[in-house]
Amino acid sequence: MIHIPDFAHATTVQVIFCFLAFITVITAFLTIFSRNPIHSAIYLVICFFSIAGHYLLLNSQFLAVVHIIVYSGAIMILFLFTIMLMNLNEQREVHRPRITRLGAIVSFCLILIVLITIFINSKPIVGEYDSTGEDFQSIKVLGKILLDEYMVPFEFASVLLLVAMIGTVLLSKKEKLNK
Amino acid sequence: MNVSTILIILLIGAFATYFSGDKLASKVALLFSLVALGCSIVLLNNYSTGENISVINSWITQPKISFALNADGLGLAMVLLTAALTPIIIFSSFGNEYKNAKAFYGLILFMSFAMTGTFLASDGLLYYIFWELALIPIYFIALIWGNGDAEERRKAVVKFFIYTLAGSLFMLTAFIYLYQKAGSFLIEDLYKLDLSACEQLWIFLAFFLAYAIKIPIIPFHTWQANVYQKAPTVGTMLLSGIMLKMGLYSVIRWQLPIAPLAAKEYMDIFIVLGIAGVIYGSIVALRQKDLKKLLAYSSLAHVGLIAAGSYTLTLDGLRGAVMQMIAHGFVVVGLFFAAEVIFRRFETREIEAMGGIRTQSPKFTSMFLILVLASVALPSTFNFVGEFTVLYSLSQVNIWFAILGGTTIILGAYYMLRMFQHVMLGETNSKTFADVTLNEGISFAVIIAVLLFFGFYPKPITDLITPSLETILQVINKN
Amino acid sequence: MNTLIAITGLGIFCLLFEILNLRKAIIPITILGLIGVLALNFYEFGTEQSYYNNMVAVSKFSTAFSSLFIVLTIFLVALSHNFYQNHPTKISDYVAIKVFLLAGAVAMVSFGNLAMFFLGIEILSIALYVLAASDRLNIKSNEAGMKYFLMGSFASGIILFGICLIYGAMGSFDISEIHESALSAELPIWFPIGLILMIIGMLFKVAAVPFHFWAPDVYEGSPALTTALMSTLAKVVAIATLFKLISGMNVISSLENQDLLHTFEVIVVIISIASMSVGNIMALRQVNVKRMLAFSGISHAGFMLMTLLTVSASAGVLLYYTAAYALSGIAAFSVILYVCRDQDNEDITNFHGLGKTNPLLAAILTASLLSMAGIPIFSGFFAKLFLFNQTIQAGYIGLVIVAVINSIISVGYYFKLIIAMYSKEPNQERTGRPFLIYAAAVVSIALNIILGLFPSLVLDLLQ
Amino acid sequence: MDTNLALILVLTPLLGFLVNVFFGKSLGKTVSGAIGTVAVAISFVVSLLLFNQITSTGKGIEVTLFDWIQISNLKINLGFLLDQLSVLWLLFVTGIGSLIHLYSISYMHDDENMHKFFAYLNLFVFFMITLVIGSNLLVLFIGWEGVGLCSYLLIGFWHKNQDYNDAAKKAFIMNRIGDLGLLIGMFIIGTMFSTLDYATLKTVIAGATNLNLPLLSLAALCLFIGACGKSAQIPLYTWLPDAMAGPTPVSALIHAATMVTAGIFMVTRLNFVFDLATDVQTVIAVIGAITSLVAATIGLVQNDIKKVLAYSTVSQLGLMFLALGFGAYEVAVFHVITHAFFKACLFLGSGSVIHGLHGEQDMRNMGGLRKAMPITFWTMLISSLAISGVPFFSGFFSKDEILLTAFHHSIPLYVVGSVASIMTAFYMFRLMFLTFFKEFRGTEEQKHHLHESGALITIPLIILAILATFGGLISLPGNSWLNEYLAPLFAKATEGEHHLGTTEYTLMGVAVLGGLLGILIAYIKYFKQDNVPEADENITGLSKVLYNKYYVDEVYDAVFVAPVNSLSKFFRDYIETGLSALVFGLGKIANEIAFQGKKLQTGSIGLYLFVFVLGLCAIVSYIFLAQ
Amino acid sequence: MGNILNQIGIENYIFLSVVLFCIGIFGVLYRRNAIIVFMSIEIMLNAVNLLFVAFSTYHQDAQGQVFVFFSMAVAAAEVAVGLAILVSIFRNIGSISIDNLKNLKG
Repeated sequence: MIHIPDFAHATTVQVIFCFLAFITVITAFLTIFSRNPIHSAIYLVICFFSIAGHYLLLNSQFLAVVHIIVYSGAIMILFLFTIMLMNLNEQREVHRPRITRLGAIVSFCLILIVLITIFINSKPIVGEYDSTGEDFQSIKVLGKILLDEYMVPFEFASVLLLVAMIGTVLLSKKEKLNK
Repeated sequence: MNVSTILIILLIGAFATYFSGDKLASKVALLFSLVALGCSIVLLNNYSTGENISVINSWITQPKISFALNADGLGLAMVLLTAALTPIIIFSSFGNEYKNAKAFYGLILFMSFAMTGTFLASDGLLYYIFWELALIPIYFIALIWGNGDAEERRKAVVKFFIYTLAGSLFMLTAFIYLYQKAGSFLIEDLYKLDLSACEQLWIFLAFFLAYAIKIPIIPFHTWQANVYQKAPTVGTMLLSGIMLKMGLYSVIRWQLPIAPLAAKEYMDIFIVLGIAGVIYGSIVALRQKDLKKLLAYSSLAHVGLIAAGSYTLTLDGLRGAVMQMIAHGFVVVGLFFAAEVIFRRFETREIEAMGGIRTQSPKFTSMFLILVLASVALPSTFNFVGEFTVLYSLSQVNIWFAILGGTTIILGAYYMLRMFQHVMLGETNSKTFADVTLNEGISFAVIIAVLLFFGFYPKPITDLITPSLETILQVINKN
Repeated sequence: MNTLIAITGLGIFCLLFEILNLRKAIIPITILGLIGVLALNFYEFGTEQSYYNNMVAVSKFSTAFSSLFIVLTIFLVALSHNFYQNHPTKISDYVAIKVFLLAGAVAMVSFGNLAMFFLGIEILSIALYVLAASDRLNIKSNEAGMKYFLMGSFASGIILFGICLIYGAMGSFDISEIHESALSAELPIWFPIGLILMIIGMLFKVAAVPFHFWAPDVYEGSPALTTALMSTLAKVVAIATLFKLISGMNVISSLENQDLLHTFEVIVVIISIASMSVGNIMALRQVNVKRMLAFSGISHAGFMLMTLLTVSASAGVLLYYTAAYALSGIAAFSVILYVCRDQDNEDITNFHGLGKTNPLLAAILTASLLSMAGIPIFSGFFAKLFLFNQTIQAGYIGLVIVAVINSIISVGYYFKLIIAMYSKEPNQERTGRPFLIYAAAVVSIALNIILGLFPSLVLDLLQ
Repeated sequence: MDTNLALILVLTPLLGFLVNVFFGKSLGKTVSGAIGTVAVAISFVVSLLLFNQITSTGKGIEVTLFDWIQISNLKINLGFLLDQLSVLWLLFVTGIGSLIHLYSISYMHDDENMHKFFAYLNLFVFFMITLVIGSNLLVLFIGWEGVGLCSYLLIGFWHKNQDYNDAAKKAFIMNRIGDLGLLIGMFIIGTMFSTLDYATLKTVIAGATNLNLPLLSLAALCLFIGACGKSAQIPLYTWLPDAMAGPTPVSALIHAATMVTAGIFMVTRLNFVFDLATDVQTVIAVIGAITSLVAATIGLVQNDIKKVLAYSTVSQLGLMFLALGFGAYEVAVFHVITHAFFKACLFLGSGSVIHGLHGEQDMRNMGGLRKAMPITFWTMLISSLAISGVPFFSGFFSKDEILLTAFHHSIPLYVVGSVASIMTAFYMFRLMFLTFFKEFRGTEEQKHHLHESGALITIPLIILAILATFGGLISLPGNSWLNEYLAPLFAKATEGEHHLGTTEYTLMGVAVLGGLLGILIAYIKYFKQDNVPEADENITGLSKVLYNKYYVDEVYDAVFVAPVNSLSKFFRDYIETGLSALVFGLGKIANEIAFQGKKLQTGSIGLYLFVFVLGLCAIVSYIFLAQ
Repeated sequence: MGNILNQIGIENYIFLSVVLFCIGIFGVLYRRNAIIVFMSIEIMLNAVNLLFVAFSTYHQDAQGQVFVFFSMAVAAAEVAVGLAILVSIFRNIGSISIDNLKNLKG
């Protein structure tokens, strides 16, 4: 059951949500449709910001900040850097065959319809959402959970990053052959 | 001492042969095969004195699979066949030079090991394992040491392997199904099963596929002639002399007692298939140009009759079938050896290119002729005893079966004598043909002696196999 | 847990060796270290314990599979010596990545929390992306790495989405909590959807049809040792994890509660049949051995998926099957590595006449192929036997018949290779007898045969 | 004692065979011939002893050696039954056998493989004895097939000539067709009575009530088919003329005197079965009569001296079956014996002629041999008179009894038999005139070498001629020693015991006149008018049909042999390849699918992901939406 | 302050995420430029992250947000490795179009 917002009596939160959602979707599309990779990257940054806006809306400020730092600050820089490195600012993509585009659109529609239908058909969540009122998402709580309960995965994430690091080095390091 | 001794001897023999080097390999193999023969005779003696020579050990707990070897008269008869033919086959190959002989003879012994295991195993899965194991050595023997165009040979051999494997995998499925019902693979437990008619039919068919391909029964025989032709003669002997009998033996040991209702219900169909094989094989054999192919089709005809005899579900049918198996095993090995002897001298297997051998080699001619006559079941050879019994049992079922099956004695005589005439008789061939060497002669003489002795005095074998066949018949007729 | 820590430590040691300039010693020491880890793991066997808020849950299942992974890694590390001879400066990186990959693999079968699962699978995947692309000057390797990376990340996204939905339904990542609440009647539909998405993601990792397309291309393009790793270790890890997910989250009962079990089983049967058939039939016309083994791996994935129909009883069977498959895979790849070490491709023609030039290796390759084809006395046969037995017991006789037909087809291509080795003339000299390759091949095939002779050794571990 | 005698009887020829096979070559021709002859002669002596014993005690001797084949309801011993019938047969088998062996020492002396010849002959005698003295049908069958084998070996004795080999093969295969009939007959009898033993069988049948007569008739018919094969009756007679390819002693021994009478022996042996199957008896009589007529007509125009004799043999065998068909077993047996004497003599005589002419067999190239070979001439003349039924020679009595029996049962068959007899007289004397009278028509070379054969050849001829003359004494009309001797064998009262009345004497006269008429015509045509048969290409009209044996061989070839061969080719070329292609086809289909499937694997990530997404959608929608 | 979801509804977040996720999938399928494809994958991951946070709020539970951290770490690692592969491809063939990656097929 789609919960259609009542725009006439929309609360501020609802308006913000709609706005942010709109931005998110639009910029996501623009990311994909832009011919210039740099434009794509810019749109993606906007998209990330709007998602950070959602986080803020959900009252998880810390996550929003981290999100901005990691995605916009690190990952997108990496992207841009690579684009620059490869001198990809002009469109060099070969023309896509129609069948590819058709396939993409078909599968997009298909999966969207399937997933949406399933969720619509499912039982709606009844009743009020509880609010324990407890603090569950402050930095303090997050820190406690992350470093106490989730200590092992946290450490394990470091292994992940280590592997990624070694891997990147391995892929990029030049070596003297047949030493 | 129990039956596993033979298996151990053969297995050790296989490895010893491989590690003894190319020069010694053939002799070591012969030695071990003779030891195995001796061992099986000793075991036979022990068995007849009532000693328990069976083995049963737990092997895998879940699913429950046992290492169970059971030697009854039927099994021992087949083991003896294997143990007796293996040295003959090995000895007959002494005139040939094989490259990488150690592997060659090792594989022969290994195959002998697997076939012996098949005849002894009384646990369905163990039996299946031996059954499949026997396939691998012959595959390599035919592939590596075979003759003829390499590409053709590969095709023939791969077809053979896949075809037989296809059949046996369905048998495996049937075994697993039976295991679900019985909770054990042991043959006694499988015999006790009380299956519905429908289940029996499917199980019967699954077994039938495996055996029909192995035996082979038409129309599943298409691998046979090509493989016989392409394989080295030793391989052909192993295949036709012993391996075919695995299929026939299994029909009696496994297929009929486990699915008796289906066997009874559709008896006529399977008998007809067997007899159709007799007629078809004989007719096709008439116009074969290749000596080994001709013998292959003759084999098809003979095993068709044996299969028909087995499917009569009478004591006579089973007994005749077993005797005919043994007789056919010897005679076909002899015939293929004769083909090989000719090949050693003429370098050809084309019947057209032969002729006039009789003038040059009276000894060989006589022995070949005796084998030919045994093959057409002349009375006083063992083949006659078997064939007579089988035909008699067929006549009990339906006199027409006996008449149609009996055409084998006419058609068989036709194609065998025609072959004999073109191969051996006529004007002296321009090529010289040295008479048989001592080694070759010994192989022939042993085979002929066996055939003639049991031709006049089959009683030892009858006495050996009858009790176990009666037991099997009891299982078949239990309800 | 100790195993995991030890493995990670060992990985870091490997990196340190590079700094300490002990390259020569790195492989022996790693092997010794892994053997130590194996011993440690054996020591843990039989203890059911969870560590650190149930982040890592050690069970018989996890230790048994971890042992298998460690054994496979030992072989793969042993094979590295000759494979990376020309890359002395990178060898520590390669070895370290493999060890970390093992850590990821162990995490995947011993997770107690979906976070560990996710991180484990990512470590495994990322390590594999890197290894696939590691021959940086080879365009094929690059392409393989790229393809694997793109599709792998895509699948990771789907798995992540699945995890998210499960979290949405359960409010927890903890497996035991999920296991308990999976039977609750009031579950939102998110839970089954999440499950299915996760399963689909894992199906991609095990290369089941229709998510298999990456496998042949990536196997073919990757360096041979990486292919060995993917087709043995990675595949085994993926299927074990899939099994653990389904059994650990009580999926079957949960689906049954919601009347979805039947359709789920239909799906499993269809995917299983499709994987077997597509894998086997496609392999028939391949000339590249690695590619052929990729399709063979797809078909084996189909076989292994059959265990999902009888989750409660078939852990032992799955362990046996994976062990048999992986050991014969290791043996086969050892020979392939030897034969193709100086070649720029792995076409069948390279194997011509191997039976004459290197009879031992030819015999080993033959044995391993026969094992994969399911010929008795090799463990591959028993694996199929137990699997069929289990499946028939559950009543899927039709599926078994299809599997049987597929086994027959598979002989066709396995024997193509055997024929090439034995009945064609050798077209090249093959010199040198690298000890580690021979050792790996002999030991792995010996283990395979031992498993065949004494199946109860492994089969009864998880009963 | 009896066992030992029986074993000596059987095994001596076998021993002779073995010695000749293994040592014959080194022993030299004469020694090997002597060994062969002595071996048979010993058997003959033993037979005489046994005969003596039987006639004195009047009881048969049964010898059981050991169990042979076990079948659930049958137990078949390897045993011997020496009674009146078998001993009688033994006597002339071994007796004539010894003579022919003796004859062969000289006849085959030029052949390099003489030891083999004697080996085969000995083997033949061994099998023939087995056939005769076997105590049950299956032992008979050993001998039955064994003599067929020896026949095969001896017909193809000169194995370099493939035509001879073809003849040998044909003989063996046609015999085997009959053998199948015999086997089937055995099966039916075995099933019905659970025994194949003659003695038991006789008792069981005698004591049986509610016999399944149709089935028994079927068995009898099958047995008769067996007899047809062995004794060269229509439709299985064509092998016998071809069998003349073998050396002449072989023709004399196997294809005239002994082996071909095995069918009659078997029918006589099982008289108690055939007596119950009256329909089959009629069939036997009709077939016998037709065979005798057909063979006689063919014999009229043959030019090969041995072929004439061969068709004569077929014709005479037909007459014997005629008698059997009427249940007159002792009459048939009587004719078997007299026939053995005179036909062996004729064959040996022709052998002597051929020997003298160095292998010439065509009568058109003979003539005038009377002077050069007087002994041969006189012995053959006596035998010809005997076979033509000239009074007081042995053939007169036996043939007369057959015709008499026929007359009592069926006038048409009597007429057929009589016509055949007249023809017999004609062609025999045609043979005599062409061979021995007028001038020699061969080459000068041959003429120069014309001589009478040696003593080893003439002595057997003389002995046989004497037997052919006086052989009839054993069963004189009205006072038959033979009938009495054989009486214990037969269930029914003997048929051949006719009162000599007016009818009988009239018939006798008619027969004698008929015989003389035949001789007369031959005399006129070939002596007075000096006719010599035309060369092959000039033969026309009916003679051509006769000369070509009614084209039966060609018909058989077209109806049986050719279809089987073309069927074989068809199977080989189409069915086999078709079946093979079917199996390979499955593989090809799989390969083709693989080939098409490879195209799907394009290498494009887009496609792969597209399929991924499709699969995902399919699974998700199947699970969650398809309910 | 009550649960924010009372005003928006968890379904809307789910739909938003699904749409975003599907856009990501669409991008992967639609574009041939490897960089854009990477970005599309990032969009997919972000869609999931958003949902995690929404569910976290829904359950009033911090674990979901903690998981987002891991997810970010994974994303970072993947991007690093992916770009490294991309760079080496670019060095070899001078293009980053995934249409050029069709050597391995059949």
